[in-house]
Amino acid sequence: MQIFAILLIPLALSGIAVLPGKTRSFGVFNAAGHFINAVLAVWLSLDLLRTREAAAYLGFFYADLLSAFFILTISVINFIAALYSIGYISSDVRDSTMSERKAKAYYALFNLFTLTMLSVPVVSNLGMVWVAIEMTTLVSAFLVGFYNRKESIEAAWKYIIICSVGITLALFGTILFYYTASRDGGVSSLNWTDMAAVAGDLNPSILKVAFLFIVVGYGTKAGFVPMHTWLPDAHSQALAPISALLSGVLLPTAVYAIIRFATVINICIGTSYTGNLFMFFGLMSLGISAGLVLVQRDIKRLLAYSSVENIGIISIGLGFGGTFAIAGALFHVFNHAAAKSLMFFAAGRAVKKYNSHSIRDIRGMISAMPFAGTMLIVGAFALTGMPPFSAFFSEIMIIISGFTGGFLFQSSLLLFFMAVVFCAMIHNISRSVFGEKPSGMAAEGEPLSGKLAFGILMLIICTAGIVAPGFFKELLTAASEIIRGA
Amino acid sequence: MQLAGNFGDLSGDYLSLFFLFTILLISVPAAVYSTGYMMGEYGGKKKAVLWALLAAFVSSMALVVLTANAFVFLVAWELMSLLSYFLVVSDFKHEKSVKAGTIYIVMTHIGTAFMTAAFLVMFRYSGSFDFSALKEACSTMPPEIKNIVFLMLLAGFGTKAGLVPLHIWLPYAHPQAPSHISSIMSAVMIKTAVYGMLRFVFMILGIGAIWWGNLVLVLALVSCLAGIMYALTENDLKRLLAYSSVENIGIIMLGVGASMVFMKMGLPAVSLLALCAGLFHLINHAVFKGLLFLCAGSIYKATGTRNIEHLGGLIKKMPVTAAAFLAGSIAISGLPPFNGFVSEWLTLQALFTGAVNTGGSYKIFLCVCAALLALTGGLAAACFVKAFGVTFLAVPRSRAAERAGEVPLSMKAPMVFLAAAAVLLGVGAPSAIRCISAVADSVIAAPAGGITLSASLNTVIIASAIFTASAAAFYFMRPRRTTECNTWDCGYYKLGARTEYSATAFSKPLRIAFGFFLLPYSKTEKIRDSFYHVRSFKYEVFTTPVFRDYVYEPAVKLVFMAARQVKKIQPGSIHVYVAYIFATIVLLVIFMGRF
Amino acid sequence: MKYLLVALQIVVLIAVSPFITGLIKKIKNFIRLRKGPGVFQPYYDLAKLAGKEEVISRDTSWIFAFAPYAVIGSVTAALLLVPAFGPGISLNRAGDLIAMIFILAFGRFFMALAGLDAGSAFGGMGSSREMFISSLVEPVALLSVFAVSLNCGSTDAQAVASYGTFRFSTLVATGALFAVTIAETSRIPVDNRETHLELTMIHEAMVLEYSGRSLALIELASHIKQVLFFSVIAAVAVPFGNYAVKMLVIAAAVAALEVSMAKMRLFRVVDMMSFSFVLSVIAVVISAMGY
Amino acid sequence: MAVGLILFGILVMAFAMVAAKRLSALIFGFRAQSFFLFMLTFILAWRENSTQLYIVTTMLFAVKVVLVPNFLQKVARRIKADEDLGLSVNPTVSMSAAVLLSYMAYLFTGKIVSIPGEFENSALFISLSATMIGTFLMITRMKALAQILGLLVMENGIFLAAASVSGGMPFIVEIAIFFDILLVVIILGIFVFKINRLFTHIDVDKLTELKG
Repeated sequence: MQIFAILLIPLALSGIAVLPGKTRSFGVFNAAGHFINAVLAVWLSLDLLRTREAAAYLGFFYADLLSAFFILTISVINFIAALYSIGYISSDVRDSTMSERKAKAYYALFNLFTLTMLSVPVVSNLGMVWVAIEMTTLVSAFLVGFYNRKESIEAAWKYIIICSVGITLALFGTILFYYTASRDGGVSSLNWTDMAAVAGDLNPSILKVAFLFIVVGYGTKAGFVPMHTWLPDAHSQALAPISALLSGVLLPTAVYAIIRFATVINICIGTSYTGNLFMFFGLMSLGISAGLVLVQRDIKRLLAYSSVENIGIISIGLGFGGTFAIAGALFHVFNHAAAKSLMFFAAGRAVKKYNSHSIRDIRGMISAMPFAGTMLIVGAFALTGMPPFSAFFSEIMIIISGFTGGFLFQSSLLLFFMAVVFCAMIHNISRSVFGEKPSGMAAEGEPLSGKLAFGILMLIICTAGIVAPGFFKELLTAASEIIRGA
Repeated sequence: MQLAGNFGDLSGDYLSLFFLFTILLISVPAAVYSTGYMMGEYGGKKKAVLWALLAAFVSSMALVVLTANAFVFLVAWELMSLLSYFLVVSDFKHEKSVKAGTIYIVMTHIGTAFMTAAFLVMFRYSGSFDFSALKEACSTMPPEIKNIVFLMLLAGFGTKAGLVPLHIWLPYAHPQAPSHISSIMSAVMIKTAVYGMLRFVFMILGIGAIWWGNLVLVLALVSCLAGIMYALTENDLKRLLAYSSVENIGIIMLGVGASMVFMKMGLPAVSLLALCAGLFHLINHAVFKGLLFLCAGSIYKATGTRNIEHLGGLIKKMPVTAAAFLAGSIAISGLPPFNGFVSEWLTLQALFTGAVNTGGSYKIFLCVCAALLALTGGLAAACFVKAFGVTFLAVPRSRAAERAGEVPLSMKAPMVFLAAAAVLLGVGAPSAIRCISAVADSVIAAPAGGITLSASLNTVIIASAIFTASAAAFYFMRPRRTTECNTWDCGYYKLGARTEYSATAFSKPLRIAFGFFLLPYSKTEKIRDSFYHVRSFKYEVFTTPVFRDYVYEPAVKLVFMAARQVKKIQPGSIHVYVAYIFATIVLLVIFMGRF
Repeated sequence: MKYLLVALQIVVLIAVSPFITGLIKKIKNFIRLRKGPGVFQPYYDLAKLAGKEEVISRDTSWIFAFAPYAVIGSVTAALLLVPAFGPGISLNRAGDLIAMIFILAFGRFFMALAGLDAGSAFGGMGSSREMFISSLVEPVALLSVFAVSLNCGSTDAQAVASYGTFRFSTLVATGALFAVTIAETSRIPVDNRETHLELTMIHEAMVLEYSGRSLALIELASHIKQVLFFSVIAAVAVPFGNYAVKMLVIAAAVAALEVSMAKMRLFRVVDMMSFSFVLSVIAVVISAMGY
Repeated sequence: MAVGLILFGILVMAFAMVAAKRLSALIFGFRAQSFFLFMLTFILAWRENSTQLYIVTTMLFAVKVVLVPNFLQKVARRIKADEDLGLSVNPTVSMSAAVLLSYMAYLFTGKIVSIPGEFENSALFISLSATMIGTFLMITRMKALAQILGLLVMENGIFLAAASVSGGMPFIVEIAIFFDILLVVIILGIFVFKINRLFTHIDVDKLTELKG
C-alpha cells in the first residue's frame, strides 16, 4: 500500500502548492512530504525484500524489487532536491528573479514532475509506462523553460520535440511487442509479467526489431548518443534542483523502461542481443561525451554531458550482463544520481553568484563560496569514480565483470574513456573551483537547507560504497536478478 | 554480488614493513617540520584541513604498502593520489598550483587505469583479489597475457614513480606543493610505485621474460640521464629537486631491472644483490631527498623565492639549513661516506658481478649501464655543486636573500635529524645492508648466505681515513695568521653580486655538450640609447623539454582537436537532431543482424 | 704488520709525490731544450707557501677554509686503496677501485664549492668547468676500471693487482685509464697548470683565491692525486715489472704528451672523452671475447 | 477493399503533406489523414463490434479531426504566422525522398518483420511510411507549427499500427495516449506562443543559441 502513499503525497503537495501561503514555509512542508516519501520507499523495499514477491494492486499498480530500487532512488533524490529548493527558491524570490506566484508554480510543477517520475516504476503496463514517461517530458518542459528567457524556451522546445519523436518510436516498439505477444504468445496484454510468462513463444525477429525501436525511443529520453542532443540544452537551462532531478533520476527512469523490455527479450532469445545493443550505445555515449566534456565551457552543459557519459557507463554495465555487472549498473544509477545532484546544486550556486555559466568566468569558487566550492570539487572526484566515493565501487563492479566476462576490448575502451572523462572533468572543474576569485566579490556562505542537502548527499556518496546498509545490497542483487530474467 | 577475498588482510612481510619504515622515517620529521613551515603561511582553518589531509595521506600510503588485497591496494592507491592532489593544490590561489595539480592527477589517473586493467586481467584468472590467490593464478597464466599485464603494470607504476617518459608531472607537482608535502611526495610517495613493482611483478606475477628486465633497465637509464640533465639546467630549486627525483628513481629502477635480468638468467645471488642495491638506494633517496626538500622549503620560507639566481650567501644567514643542505647534496651526489655513495656503489657492484657472470653482449650492456650510471653520478655532483654553491655561497644576489634569517627550531630539528640519518645510513652501511638483504630475500627466493660482493666496502674506514687525514693536515697546516680582504677583482673595482658566476652560466658547458638532448635556445633583448650605446642587455637561455614539447603537447593537442571535432555534432539545429534519431533507427534496422 | 706497511706506503708516497711533479717538469724542459727548475722545486714551493700568511676573501664562508682539508683527506683516503708497492699493501676491506673514484669525487666536490665561495667569476668558471670535465671523465674511469677488473672478477684493487695473466683487454683499458689520468691531473691537453689565462684555466681558476697554507695543501693534494693515478696504472692495470720504473715511464709519457700537444678547446674535451669511452668499451668487448 | 482504399488514402495524404507549401494545406492534410484513420478504426470497430473501439473511434474523431487541427489553426491565426513552412528541401525532392522512405518501409515490412496477413502487412507498411514521412517533415520544415504537424503525422502512423496490427491496444492505454497527444499539442502550442513572443518568429531553425 505504500505505493499509493508514495504517489498521493506529491499529488497532494502539488495541490497544496497553489494554495495561498508563504513560499518558504511551503518549501519546508514540501521537503517534509518528500522525506516521508523517501521513508516510505525504504519501507516498501524492506517489505518487498521480506516477502520476496512482487506487490500488485488493482492489476494496474505493480512493484517488484527492481521498481522498489528505482522508487527508492527517485524519492531520495526528490527529497534532497526539495530540501535544496527551499533555499534556492527563496533566494530567487528575495532578489526578485522569481515572483511569489512563479515560486508557487514551481512547487506545483516540481511535485507533478516527481509524481510522473514515481509513477513510471509502479505501473505494470508498458503502455502506461510510456504514458508516464511522456508526461515527465511535458511537465518538466515547463520547468526547463521556467525563466522564460530566450535560451530556456529554445531548450524547452528542443526538449519536447526531440523527446516526443523518440518516444513515438518507443510507442511503435511497444506496439510491435504487443503484437507478437497477442499473436504468438496469446496474451492481449501489455503487462510485462504476462509477456515474460509467454516470452518463449514470442517471435524473435519481431522482438528484435521492436527492441531497436525501444532502445532508440527510450534511449532518446535516457540520453544515449546520438539521441542525447536535447539533454545539454535542457539540463543547462533548468533550475538547479530540476537539473539534478533531470539528470540524476529522469534519465535512469527511461533506462528502467528499456530494462523492462530487455527482460522479456532476454528470456526469449538470450542476453547477447540486448547486451550488445546496450554496450554499443553505452560505448558510443561514453566516447562522444568524453570529447564534449573536454572542450565544454558551460559548467551546466559540462555536467549534462557527464550525465550522458554516466548513462553510457550504466548501459555498458547492463550490457555486460551477469548479476554483478547489472548490480553495478543499478548501483551506479544511485551513485550517479547522488553525485550529479551534488554537482548541479553546487554549480547552480556558482551560476547564480557569478551570473554566468562560463567556466572562464567562474573562478576561485573556493574563496568566494567555500562550502559550495569544496562540494563541487569533491563532487567532481566522486562523479568520476575516485575512491572512497561510491561511484568508484559501482564503476569497478562494472569493469570487473567486463574483464571476467571476457569483454576485454569493451572494458578497455570503458577504462580509457573513463580516464579521459576524469581528466576532462578535473581539468575544467579545478579551474573554476580554485584560483583567485574576481576582485570585489564577497565570500558567501550556504543557507541551512543547502548545507543539509549537501551534507546528506555527501554522506551518501562517502558511505554508500563502503558501508552500504545490508538491505540496499540485497535490493541491488535482487533487482539485478530480476533484470537477468532469473 | 560479493567480491571474493579478505579485504581486511594485511601483509606483514619484510617488504611491507620496510616500506612502512621508510614512510614513517620521512613523514614524521616532515610533519614536525610543517608546524614551523605553516606558521604564518596559512590561517587556522586551513592549517587544520592541511593537517587532516596530511594524516590521511600518510595513512593511505601506509595502507598501500600494508594491504594484502589488490582491491584494497587499488583503493588506497587512488586515495593516496586524491589526497596528494588536494595537498598539491593547497596554494590554490596560484594558477600554477592548479595547473600542476591537474597535470599530476591526470597523469596519475591514466597510470591507475593501466594498473586497474592489469589487476583485472589477473583477477580474471584468480577470481579473488587476495595476493596469495593472485599469485597462484599467475602461475597458470599464458605467457603472452603475462607480458601484457607486465607492460600495463609498468605503465601504471612507472607513471607514479616518474620514469621517463612518464615523469612529466613531477616537475610540476612537486614544486607547487608545500615543502613538507613535496618532501613526502618525492621521498616516499613515488616509492610506493617501486613497492608495487616488487609486489606485483616480482612476487605475484613472476618475471616472465628477460626482456622485461632489459626494458626496465633501459627506461631506468633514460630516466637517470634525462632527469639529471634537466635538473642541471633548472634554476628553480624545487623543480631541480623534482628532476633529481626522476634521476634517482632511475637509479632505483636500475637495481630493480638488473635484478629482473639476473633472476631470469639464473643468477639468484646477483639478483639479490641488485635488488638490495635498489632498495638501499630507495631508502637513501627517501632520506636525502626528504631532507633537501625540507631545506628548499626553509629557503623559500626565509627568502620567498625558489629561484636560485636570486639567492646566494645564505650559508652565513642560515648556517643550520646550509649544513643540512650540504649533507643532502653530498649524499645525493653519491659521495662517501654518506649513504648515497653506498647504494650507488652497490648498484655498480651488482652490475659488475652480473657482467662477470654473463657473457657476450650482456657483459657489454651491463658495463655500459654501469658507465652511464657513473656519468649520472658525475652530473649529479655537478648539479648539486651548482645548487648548493649558488644558493648558499658567495654574495647575496637579491634583497630577499640579504635579509634572510634562520628558520625556527621546529624546522631545523627535522632537517638535522634527516641529515644525521643520511650520515648514519652511510657509515653504518654494512648493518643496513644486512637488514635490507633480508627484505630483498623476502622478495626473491635467493640461495642462503645472503649477498656476495666481489669487493668489500667499509665506509667506516673510509670515513675515518678522510677524517684522520683532514685532521692531520689541519693540525700541521692550521692557519696561523690570516688577513681578510676583498675577493681578487683583477683591478675592477665594482665586484659584487652582479659579477658573480650565475647558475645559468655554471650549467652552460653541460648545456652545450648535451645540446643534442636539451636543445637550448636563447633570447636576447637590447635596449639602445643610440647605435653605439646599449643601455641594457637581457639574455635569457632556455632548454626545450623534448618530452613535453614533442610527446605530450602534440598528444594533448590532438585530443583537444578531436574533441572539438566531436563538438561539431551538436550544431544547435533541432532538425539535425531529429535527423540523428531518424538515421540511428534506420541504420540500426539495416544492421540489425550484427547485434 | 700489514697496516704498518700501508701506513708507510702512504707516508712514502706523499713524500715522493712533489718529486714526480718536479720530474715531469724537468723532463718537459729537457725535451724543450730548456734548463728549467730543479726536480725539487715543488718542495721549495710548498715550503714557501706553508710559511706565508693567508689572504682570505671576506665574502667566503667556512666551506672555503674547509675545502683544502677535504681535498687532502679524500686523496689520502683514496691512497689507502692502492697497493702501490706490491700486492697486499692496501686496505682491501675499505673499498675498491670504484670506491676510489667516488672518494676522489668527494674532494673535488668541496673544491668546486670553494671555487664558488668567494663570489669571483673566475672561481665559478673554474668550478663549472671542473665539474663538467669530471662528470665526463667519471664514466670513462669507471668503465676502464670495469674492463681491467672483469678478467679477475673483482673490482678490488688488490685482487686485480695480483691477477697474474696478461690480457690484451687490460692493455686497451690502460689506454683509457691514461686519458683519465691526464684529465684528472689537469694536464695538457685537457687543462694547463702553467698558465693563468682566464680563457683556458680550469683547476687554477678554481683555486685562484687560495694563498698560503691552504694553497700549499691544495698543491700537495694534486701531487698526491697524480701519484695515485700513476700508481693505479702502474700497480693495478699493469702489474708487472718494477714499480718505480713504471712510474718513471708514465711520468715521461705524460711529459712527452704535454710537450707534443696543445691544449684543447673546452668542448673538444668531450670528443676526447668519448674517444676514451669507446676505447674502454672496446676493452670490455675484448674482455668479453676472452682475451 | 474499402479498408485498402482508406489505407491508400492515409498514404496519399502523407504525400500531400510533403508536397504542401503552405501551413493551411498542411493542417488540412493532417485533418484529412486523421479522418481516413477515423474511418479505418470505425470499420474495425464495426467489424469487431466492440464498445471500447467505438469509444476510441469517437475520441479519435474528436481529438485528431476536430480539436487538434482547430487548435493549430487558431494558434496560427493568433500569432499571425505567415503561411510559409520554411522548406529546406523543395517539394519535388521532398516527394522523391518520401517515395524512397515508403519504399524502405515496404522493404522493412516485407523482409524484416514478415508479418503474414494481407491487411496487417499493408497497414504496417502504411503506418511505417507515415511515421517516416512525419519524421521527414520534422527534419525538413523550419517552422515550429510544421514540426508539430510532423510529430502528429508520426503519431498517426503509430496509431495506425496500433489500431490495425495489434487489433487495438488495451483500452486504458489508448485513452491515455489520446490524452497525451492532446496535451502535447497544447503544450507545444503554448511554447509556440512563447517562441513567437520572445523571438518574434517561429522559425525554429534559427534557435541555435545552445550548441556544442
